[in-house]
Amino acid sequence: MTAITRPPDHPDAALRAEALESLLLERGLIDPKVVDGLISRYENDVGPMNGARVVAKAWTDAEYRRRLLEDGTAAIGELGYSGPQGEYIEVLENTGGVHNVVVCTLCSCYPWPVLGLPPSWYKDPAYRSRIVREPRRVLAEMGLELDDDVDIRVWDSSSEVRYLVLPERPEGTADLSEEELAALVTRDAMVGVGRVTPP
Amino acid sequence: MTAITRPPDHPDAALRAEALESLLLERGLIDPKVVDGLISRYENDVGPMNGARVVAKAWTDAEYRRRLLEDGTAAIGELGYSGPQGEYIEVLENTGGVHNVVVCTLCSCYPWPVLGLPPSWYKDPAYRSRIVREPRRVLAEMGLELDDDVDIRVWDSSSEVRYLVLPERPEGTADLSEEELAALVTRDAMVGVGRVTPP
Amino acid sequence: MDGIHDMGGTQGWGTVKVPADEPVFGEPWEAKAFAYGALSARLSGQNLDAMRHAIDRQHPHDYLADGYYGRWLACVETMLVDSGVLAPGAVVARARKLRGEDVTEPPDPTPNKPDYQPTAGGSLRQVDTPPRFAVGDRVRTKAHAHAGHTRLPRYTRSHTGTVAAIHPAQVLPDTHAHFVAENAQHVYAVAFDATELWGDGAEPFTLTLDLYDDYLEPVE
Amino acid sequence: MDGIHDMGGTQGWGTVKVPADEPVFGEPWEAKAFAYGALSARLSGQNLDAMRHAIDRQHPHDYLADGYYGRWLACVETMLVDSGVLAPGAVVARARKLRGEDVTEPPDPTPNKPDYQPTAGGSLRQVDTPPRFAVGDRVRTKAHAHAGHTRLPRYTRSHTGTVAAIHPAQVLPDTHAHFVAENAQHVYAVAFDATELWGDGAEPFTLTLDLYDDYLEPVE
Repeated sequence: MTAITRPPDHPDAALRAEALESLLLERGLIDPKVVDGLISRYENDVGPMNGARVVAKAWTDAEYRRRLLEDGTAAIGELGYSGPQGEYIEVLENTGGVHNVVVCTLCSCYPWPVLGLPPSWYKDPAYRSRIVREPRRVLAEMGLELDDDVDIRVWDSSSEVRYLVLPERPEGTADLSEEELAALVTRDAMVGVGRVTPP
Repeated sequence: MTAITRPPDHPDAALRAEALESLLLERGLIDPKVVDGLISRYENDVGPMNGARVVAKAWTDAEYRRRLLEDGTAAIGELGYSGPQGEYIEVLENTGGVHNVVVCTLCSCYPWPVLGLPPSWYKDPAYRSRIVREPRRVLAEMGLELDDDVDIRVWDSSSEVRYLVLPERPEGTADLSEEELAALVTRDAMVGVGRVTPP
Repeated sequence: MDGIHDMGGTQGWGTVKVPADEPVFGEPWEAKAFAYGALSARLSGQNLDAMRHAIDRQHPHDYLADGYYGRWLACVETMLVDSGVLAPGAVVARARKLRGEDVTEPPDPTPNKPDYQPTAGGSLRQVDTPPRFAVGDRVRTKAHAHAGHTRLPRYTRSHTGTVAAIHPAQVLPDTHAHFVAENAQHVYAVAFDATELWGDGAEPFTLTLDLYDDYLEPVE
Repeated sequence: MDGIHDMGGTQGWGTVKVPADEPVFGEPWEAKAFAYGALSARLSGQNLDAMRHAIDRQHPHDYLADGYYGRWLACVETMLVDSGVLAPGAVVARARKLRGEDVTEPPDPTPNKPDYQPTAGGSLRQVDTPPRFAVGDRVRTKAHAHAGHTRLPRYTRSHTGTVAAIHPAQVLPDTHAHFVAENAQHVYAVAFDATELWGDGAEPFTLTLDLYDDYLEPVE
């Protein structure tokens, strides 16, 4: 087999992006302010700190927790989080005996309003291929050792439903405020590849 | 996803081949004469001209044809062709109503003693993936249009059995010698992606 | 289609690499590719399912070599070309011009946006018929995929699972991606035992995925 | 294993490209890679099935990017490292040295050739038991693959076909590639109808492949 390569004149991605922008601008099809606004929004405003606030509130407000597990989209909306890739969000509750973990094997679907854009490992073939076949091993490789009797549930995001994992509240955090709790909650814990550790 | 790339210092294939050769020579593990002999053998002596002689003989010698279809390995061996990737060769007879075509979806198994080393397209993903799913379309794309009533049989070389297609003898070749016939027989016809055309 | 994007259960990819401190966008062009991707459905008159299918159709080598936002960049170009907004080759021609080459750029093509209007925003829809399956029902996934877009992964085909939940009805990606019909229908969370998917030696776990009514058959 | 090498029926690869006049080896290094590959089983104390498995295990990106003889080159290195003939990294270190860099090369490792002796040359064997199936029998392929080497392609698993011929018995690649056992057994040519493999819309044709006894179950 001859090696599969692109045409020798295939410009690199940075130059192709610039070329595409120039063509779209020239035709008046995009507004640079909209483009910059979108980028800034996902660089600064939409990220795992949103999900962390949802989780911290669920840990400190039993009634909110109930609503969150019953209708994730609505309860998340109460905190002002909604938008693309958040049309319908279901929240999966981790307990001592049940561990949920989320993937999208076909592309990289991810609940943007609460977690922002996905990290590289979530989009990489190794995670997408293996977490649905040997989750316990993959989680251990990622640093999360689960007891043998933990019931592992893997969720492949194959429709427009998006999943957020509600991690367990760590012990020794009874004195922490909702805000302090939110600072502990990691993206990895809300995808299900980590747990929240006490400060 | 970060782009998957090799380490930046990954030397190119030519240099790695040279490095490997140097390591093996230094340890006395390979004999340059054996290496050169192998290369020369497959560049000059083992190739589709061997299969072409088998086919031409089968076209002109009914008794040989019978033996060839009954025990391909032995009949091919009569002409002196044997060796690696030829431990057991089965010959598939194309007729007006039946068209055979050969592939190896898992690697690129190929009957070396009669056809030599496989061409690039036989090893490429497009052929290996598609010929077992839409053979009629692939054959047409490769220039072989088959009538709708032709029974297409695709052979995926998944064990150590190797397949050689015995193409139909073209019309108008009654006056040709065995040697002249052999000159007409192409590699593509013996894999089943082409037919033999009269001179 | 059975493309490289359908990665569930495939092997040979090595371990999961988790970079320590990762910016949202590794390079400025990735941020731009994201923004154009986010605007691509509007710019091309297409939709989210068509965008995913434009990614599915990338050559597997490029899919692996270019990374996530490389795939977005390519899919935006595919969508704009398919909809007759840009000519085939327009992006490469402009890129070569930008790096100083003397290039004749192709003229703009005839617009060719799909003749298609969504009946509502987003992917959720109301359907009047009751769900065909109830929670607890055993269902079997269909065996075969067509050459177009689908959200029934290869590793879950021809397998038997249990309906775990009924989700809101949604447009069917298989027809929506091709502007044929919204085909709104019920979607079920279906749970599969790991041994059903991977055989007796599998790690014990449950795999749940969301399947459109069209992908399912009842188990007698 | 369900690796990138298992290409039957996958989609997105484009059309078949047939170069006009192709030399046996495109580059001198390809000829060398071929020769070392042809000698690799002997040099490493391994076998042809192990060689195929060394190719299966290449990272999918490299498998696609490096071409056929690039895969041979990589598999020879894998086999020699696995057998303790060369140290991991020895080839790259030597390559860097050859291009003039000041590199410390790794010392040779402890030899680690597999504890394995073939019972005969080649892959064909005599077995004493009669074939389990006869020509015309309906058989079903197993559903699942293990993580090791196998010659049961993914596209033919869990499907029903008909025994078309009984071939000579052969060593089982699944165990032979791992030096566990030759496990010589009957091999059957099994014919599948295209619609069984690809659904009702399939082109009409017959697909035959050669399946080891271990891959098959009887159909009642």
